[in-house]
Amino acid sequence: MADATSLPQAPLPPRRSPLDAVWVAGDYGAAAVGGPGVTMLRRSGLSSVQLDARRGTAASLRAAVAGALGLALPGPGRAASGGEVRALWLGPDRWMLLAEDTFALEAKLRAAAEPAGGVVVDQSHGRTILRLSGPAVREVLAKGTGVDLHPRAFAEDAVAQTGLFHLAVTLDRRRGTGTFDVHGMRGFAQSLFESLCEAAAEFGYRLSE
Amino acid sequence: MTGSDQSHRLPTGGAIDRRRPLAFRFDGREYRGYAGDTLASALLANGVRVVGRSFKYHRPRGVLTAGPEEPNALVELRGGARIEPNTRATMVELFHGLEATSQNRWPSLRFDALEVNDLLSRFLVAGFYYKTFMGFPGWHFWEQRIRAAAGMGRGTTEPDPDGYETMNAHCDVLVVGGGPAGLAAALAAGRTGARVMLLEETDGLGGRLRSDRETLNGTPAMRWAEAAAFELVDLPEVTVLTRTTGFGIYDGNVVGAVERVADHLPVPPAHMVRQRLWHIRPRRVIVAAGAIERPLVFGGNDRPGVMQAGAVRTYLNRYAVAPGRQAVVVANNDDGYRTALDLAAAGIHVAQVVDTRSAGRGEWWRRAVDAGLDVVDRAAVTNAYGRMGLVGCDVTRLDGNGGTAGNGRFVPCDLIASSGGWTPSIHLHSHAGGKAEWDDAIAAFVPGPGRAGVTTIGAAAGRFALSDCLADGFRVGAEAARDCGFGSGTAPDAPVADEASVAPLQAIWSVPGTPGRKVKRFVDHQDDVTVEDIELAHREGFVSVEHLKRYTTLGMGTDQGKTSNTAGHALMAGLRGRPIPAVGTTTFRPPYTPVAMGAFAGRAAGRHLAPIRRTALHDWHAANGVVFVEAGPWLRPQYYLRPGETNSREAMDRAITEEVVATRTRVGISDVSSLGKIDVQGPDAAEFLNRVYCNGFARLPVGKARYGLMLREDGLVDDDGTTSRLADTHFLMTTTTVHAAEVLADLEWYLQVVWPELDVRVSSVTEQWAGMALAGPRARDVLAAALDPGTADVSNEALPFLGVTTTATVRGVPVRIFRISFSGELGYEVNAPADWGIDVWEALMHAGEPHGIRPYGLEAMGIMRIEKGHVAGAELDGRTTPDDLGLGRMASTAKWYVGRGMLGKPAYTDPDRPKLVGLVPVDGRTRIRAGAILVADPDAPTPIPKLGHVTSSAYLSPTVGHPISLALLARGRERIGEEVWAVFPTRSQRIRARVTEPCFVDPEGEKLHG
Amino acid sequence: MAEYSVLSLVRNALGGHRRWIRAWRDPEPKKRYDVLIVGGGGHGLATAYYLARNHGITDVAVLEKGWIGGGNVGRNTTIVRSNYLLDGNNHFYEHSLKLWEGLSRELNYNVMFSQRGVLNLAHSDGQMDAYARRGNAMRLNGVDSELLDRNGVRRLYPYLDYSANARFPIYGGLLQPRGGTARHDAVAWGFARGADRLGVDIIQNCEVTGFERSGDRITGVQTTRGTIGCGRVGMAVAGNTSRVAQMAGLELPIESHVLQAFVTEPLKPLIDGVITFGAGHFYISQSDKGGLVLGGDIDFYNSYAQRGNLPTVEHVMANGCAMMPNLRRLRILRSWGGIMDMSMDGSPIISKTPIDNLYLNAGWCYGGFKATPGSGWVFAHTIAEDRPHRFNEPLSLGRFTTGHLLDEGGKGPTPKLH
Amino acid sequence: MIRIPCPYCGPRDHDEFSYAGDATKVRPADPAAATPEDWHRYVYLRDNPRGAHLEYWHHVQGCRAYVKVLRDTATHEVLAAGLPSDDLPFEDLEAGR
Repeated sequence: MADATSLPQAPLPPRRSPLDAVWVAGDYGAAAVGGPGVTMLRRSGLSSVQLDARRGTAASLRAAVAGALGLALPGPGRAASGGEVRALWLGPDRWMLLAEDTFALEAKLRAAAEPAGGVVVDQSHGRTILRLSGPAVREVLAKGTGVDLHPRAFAEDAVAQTGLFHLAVTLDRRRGTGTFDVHGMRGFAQSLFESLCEAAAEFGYRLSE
Repeated sequence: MTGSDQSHRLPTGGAIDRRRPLAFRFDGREYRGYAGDTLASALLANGVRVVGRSFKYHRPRGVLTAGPEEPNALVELRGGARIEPNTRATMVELFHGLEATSQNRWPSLRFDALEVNDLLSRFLVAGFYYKTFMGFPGWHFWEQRIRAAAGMGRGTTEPDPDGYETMNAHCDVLVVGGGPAGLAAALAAGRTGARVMLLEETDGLGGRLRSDRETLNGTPAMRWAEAAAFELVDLPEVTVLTRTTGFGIYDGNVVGAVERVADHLPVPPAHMVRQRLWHIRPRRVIVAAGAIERPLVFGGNDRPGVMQAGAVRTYLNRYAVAPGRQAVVVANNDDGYRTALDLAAAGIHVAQVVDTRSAGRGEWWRRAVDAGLDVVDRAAVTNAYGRMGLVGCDVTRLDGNGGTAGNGRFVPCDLIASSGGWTPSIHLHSHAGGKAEWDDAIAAFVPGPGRAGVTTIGAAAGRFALSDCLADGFRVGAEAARDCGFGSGTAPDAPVADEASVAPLQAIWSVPGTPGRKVKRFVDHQDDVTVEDIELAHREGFVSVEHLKRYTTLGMGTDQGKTSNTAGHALMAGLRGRPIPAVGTTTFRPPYTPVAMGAFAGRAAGRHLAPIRRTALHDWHAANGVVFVEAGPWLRPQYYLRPGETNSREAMDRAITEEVVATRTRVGISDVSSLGKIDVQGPDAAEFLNRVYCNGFARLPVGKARYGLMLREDGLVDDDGTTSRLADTHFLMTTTTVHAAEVLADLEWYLQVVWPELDVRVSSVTEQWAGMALAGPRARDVLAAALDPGTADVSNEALPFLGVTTTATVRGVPVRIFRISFSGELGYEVNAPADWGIDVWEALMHAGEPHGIRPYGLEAMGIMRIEKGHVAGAELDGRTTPDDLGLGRMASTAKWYVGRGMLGKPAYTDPDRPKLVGLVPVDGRTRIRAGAILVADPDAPTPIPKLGHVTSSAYLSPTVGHPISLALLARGRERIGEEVWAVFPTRSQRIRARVTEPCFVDPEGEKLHG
Repeated sequence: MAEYSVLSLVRNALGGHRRWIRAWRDPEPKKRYDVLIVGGGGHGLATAYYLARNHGITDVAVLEKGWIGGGNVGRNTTIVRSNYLLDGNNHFYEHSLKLWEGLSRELNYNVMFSQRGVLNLAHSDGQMDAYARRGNAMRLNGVDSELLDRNGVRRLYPYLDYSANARFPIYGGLLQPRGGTARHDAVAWGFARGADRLGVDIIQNCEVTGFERSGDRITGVQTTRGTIGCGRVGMAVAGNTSRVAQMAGLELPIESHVLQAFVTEPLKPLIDGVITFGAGHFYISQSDKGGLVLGGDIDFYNSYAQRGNLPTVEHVMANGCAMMPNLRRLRILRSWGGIMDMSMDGSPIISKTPIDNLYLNAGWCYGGFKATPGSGWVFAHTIAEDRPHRFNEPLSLGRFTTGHLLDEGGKGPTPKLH
Repeated sequence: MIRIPCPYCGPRDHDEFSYAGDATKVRPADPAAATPEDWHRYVYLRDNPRGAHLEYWHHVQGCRAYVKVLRDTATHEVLAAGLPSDDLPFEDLEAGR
């Protein structure tokens, strides 16, 4: 965070999720033979740090990030993992980097990327990430997005910025069958969650802790 | 009408499940049918002949067709909140307990008072209403009666209890239509591994093979269709959707389709939607939508018992229903013979086979004659009799010149199977901008040149022979897959159809009447358009197909002219002496068949019409007595009730007043998270802001905030907000809640398109930060107490007005503090990372407890900003200049910025323009509401000249003790101290108002700086 | 010449309707006319009618590229109202509304003008304030308007969504009782027949392909049926305005956008008046034939295709079903698209142009149909007198230069937002 | 649905984008030197062709790039797409039509 010159010393309160009021673990919707069609879990407490390359600095920024994080910034429509960090392509000269820590990733990026022309913006609290897996995930997502999610068109590590139930999201196709991370705006998290639940109800879905 | 014991069910045959009888009701009477029936087939099986009444003349009508083109057999299906008016009985799958009611009749189907229209029909010709009803008592009087007589089924005023949803799909090859051509295409494409989707409107695949007795290599063709269906289901990349209508092709060849998920069930089971709307994005579209049979146009051709020949075969073969006991078949093509042979095979007496052609004696004729049928050619049915059901018809020789030869012979019958040829369903081709070309051989339009990627095949392309349909399908399916990179494009071998050769059709667009009898010859059954109506339209000059349609209502019914347009247009062409293609056809628009509004709306219903945006502090508000209000997508606190208090006007007024008083006298806190926050970074950031704001930002010091005003390119005010310099090349811009998205898009526009040379990156951080405005004389004390010791100095010296600090923490949470104020009080805006927003808010509340802190909502905020004369949405209405708002001095003359080029327009500098002022009631107590108009003389004759209007108002300013308002008033600044009238005629109010400065509280800003 | 009446209808019925004659003639174009009106839509035909009726100018031809009434006059949702906020618009539309009130008798053609009331719903305090201002401004202009609270709306239309489930609750509404609907085709045909009876030539299938100029004047119009000389030219071609203007060398503050409209299957009377949803573009009424006629927003991009796209369809239907949850099972029968000449401030232009004898009638955005008689009236005046009528003075082309904009929504020069 | 080939994201439905209008309009490069007439032409006047139209679409729900699109306003067919700095073959298409 930011602008504080040194990292805070006091113990931080636990981070709240915008879904705290509505998320009750359990099985919902139609009872499906062989388990729920979709399992959803919240990926809370992550660092999501946006990294932009300033004009003409993309190459030096890639090198700097590769050096500091051991990660090659991916090209359009792709994600890449390196060490503990996952990078998603967000737009021209823009990536989202994710790690399971609180401030460390941002600090690392500021140190490594800013001198190389990177612009670092912490978005950790602004985005809510849901992980969806299960046999019906593609069908559920297809109810809300016009992006082709067929493996031929959207393979592992594919990333799309798109609309999902009319909300701007990032879809990150993870390794493993039918696993997607859905990043949405915090303020719309509950609406997105409700839409996903409704869409998944016919297949049965599980909210896991 | 015979009994309810399926009197007309054939003893054997059909694709119905005789082990599953289903009870249903029509007009309150109980009947039985079988699983696999449609409502139409089940009614026919029970000998029900009259099913509905026509639109205009209320003539009794029976089932005409067996498909989506049905113009007559329309019913109200189900009831109550689930009522579906105008439902085609031919498309309703029978289910147990089905309820249907006939419509457009009163008091009953059998005795309909408005059948008087049929007697008056000579007055009620096409367009009669344009020529009358102009005088006393006026149109409105007549309109009430006409409206009641018109319409068809009844809608409901109850909300629909069922759900709908949208589904997106992608594929290589989409095939629309699951008949022989479509099946072949899907097979050929699917076998290559391409992603294939096949849409079929009915409940099963096979198309006309389900209705006809055709064979392939000597075995029933339906067997081939069943095998094809099994193979398709096994192909992993093939999706078959039955009960799904491809209703339209849109741009980019995106196909809209509606899947009737639960319409064949009494009610949708839990978690199941009623219908699902598909957006399919195929790389290739193959349209195999088949063809629709045309009725022959002869006298009384609408009598219950007159039926399309193809439909008769469907009822016989697929549903094992005898649509009559004694049949006459009349046709201008070989389908008459085919139908007659099927009737005979089903044991139904064929009284007469009538061929209107002079040259129809081909192989099918021979078969009919060989079967011992009584065939007459060069003749026609000239009139049909039987009001509530056909009793017979006249069969008359034709003279070959459009007239009759000799007198008609009466033939008793209760069924006439009629065929006027087939019209290819070129709707989807036409949706995609494809042209139509006239084909004389089949007397119909066929697809001409069309859009790339869309191919129409089989009967939809005018190729009716089964062998042609299969060949088309296999060839085009394989080619489409190849175009998408799958397979070689070589068509699989097609099975061989056992087909008789077909004698050519001879078009006959209307049959002359029986000599000496008045007849009504219906071209459009549903809207009661007759041959005479078309002649009248021609006489009056309504000769283009568009005029014809609009004047006579030809093709305007729920069937959209599927059975009537070709004949109607051909008749007009004949009257005009022009070839049919020169007269043309109307353009088809989606939907192909009517689609429920709910299906289009999908899940965007009720609460889900639009997503709801909640602030990071939402859960706290919800737990602490808030009343939320919709503010665009956001839910924001409007005001807070006391614990346990119920909401009421009084509670609201008291809450708002308390919130204002607390903030003005002690301290208040409000959620401002929804304000747009944009992170602006880069070496050129200051220059960039200098260009987008009308006031200067280049020299804003680090650690300072400034109020900025943004104009549109047309010089009018767009948005405002404070922007802070966090570091030399790093700014944080704030925007109004409503314009946040737009402003970001504009900034991106300027950086990407207009000034790409500027090295600046912008991103929204609205969601990252929870925003809290802490305001009031005790705000500093509260803030200081809440901060973790030693993390920031918020004294007036260290953090003066417009100061910014980013070092502070609260409960360990790093926060940004901006000393800015919307309320005019000593104020701070505290931004905290959203996941800790509630923790920081609670820390501030806790620190504020000793000072009597109150959370305040939008209402209190609104009152306080009006007290300060700060502009907001009602003043920033897209029509005001900076000067109008008293902000003219902000517009720099030292630099160029967006909008400056327009500011010199004469109208913008007109001294008479309305300017921002304050208003108070002269009586000291009457509220001057927003929306009141300011005038000099409320008693002037209309139109009364207007001086301006009231933009915002506070019913009571607790601070000044009386109501206050803001207004835009012509020459307002010169009128300060004067009085004007504020009138509110829609509430019959006029209030004497004194014009004041717009700022009512602390005009010097001492509180702000204190 | 056949006068339409109950009597003539009965007389003709007894004669088998064989004596009816063409509603308007089908003449060959003459070599020259005093006034050529380009565009045989409602506005062009009304202009020709009032040129003849009000100004005695009968040497007039209306040139229509297809069939008269085939454009927007036959492709709208038939709503007529004058509930405008800004004086420049309000006075003009009210003039038009007054003409509507006598139009059927004036034209001896039943245009089925039905004053069933137009209600705009409000969904926030801010919107109520804006409607109050509009309603008050209308009243001061002598125009009818009623401000309804939530209960007032509920009394009129009990079946709207007043439940807690409504995403945008209904706060109230602004009602103009004199607003309503009319039979759109009849308007074109009635004006055509009326103009024809006064001597105007209506020339169909005659597309304008160019203008012949002499200095700042137009001397003739090139068409697919030959060149036709003229004294003055009036242009009323709606969505095609930019194209025709370009032939005359004019660039205009106009973009063409597609607006879709829809009709459901016919129903027994369900909705009495016209209702508009305030939380999103949606409006609905029921035709005399029984179909619910509904529409929404434009498709947001420049278009000359009389064809829109699914997202807009879905948006319109979602708004409609949100306002009236009982609509969901009703089926859309037909859709169509009209090409809207969207002006840069959302208000029309009836004006002289930089070319001496060329007059412009354009920029109608959504509002063209209701304006038909008023537009024809003041445009005829502008052409006949070579100066605007007082009702179209504010609607000049020059306002974009001077800044006297008529921006009802305050949306600025972004046509897709109007 | 118009399918717009975003240079970054590939073909996407047009409702992911926000239409940003005529791309042939160029803002006066030197605002100080621009006349009121220049501003008028930039802000208000539009060629508004039937046929090939060069326009911007903002990929708001996607990568947030402004995409330059050459689209036929009569058929809605997308003829070419690129970045704002790209020269799309506008003249060629005009001539070929």
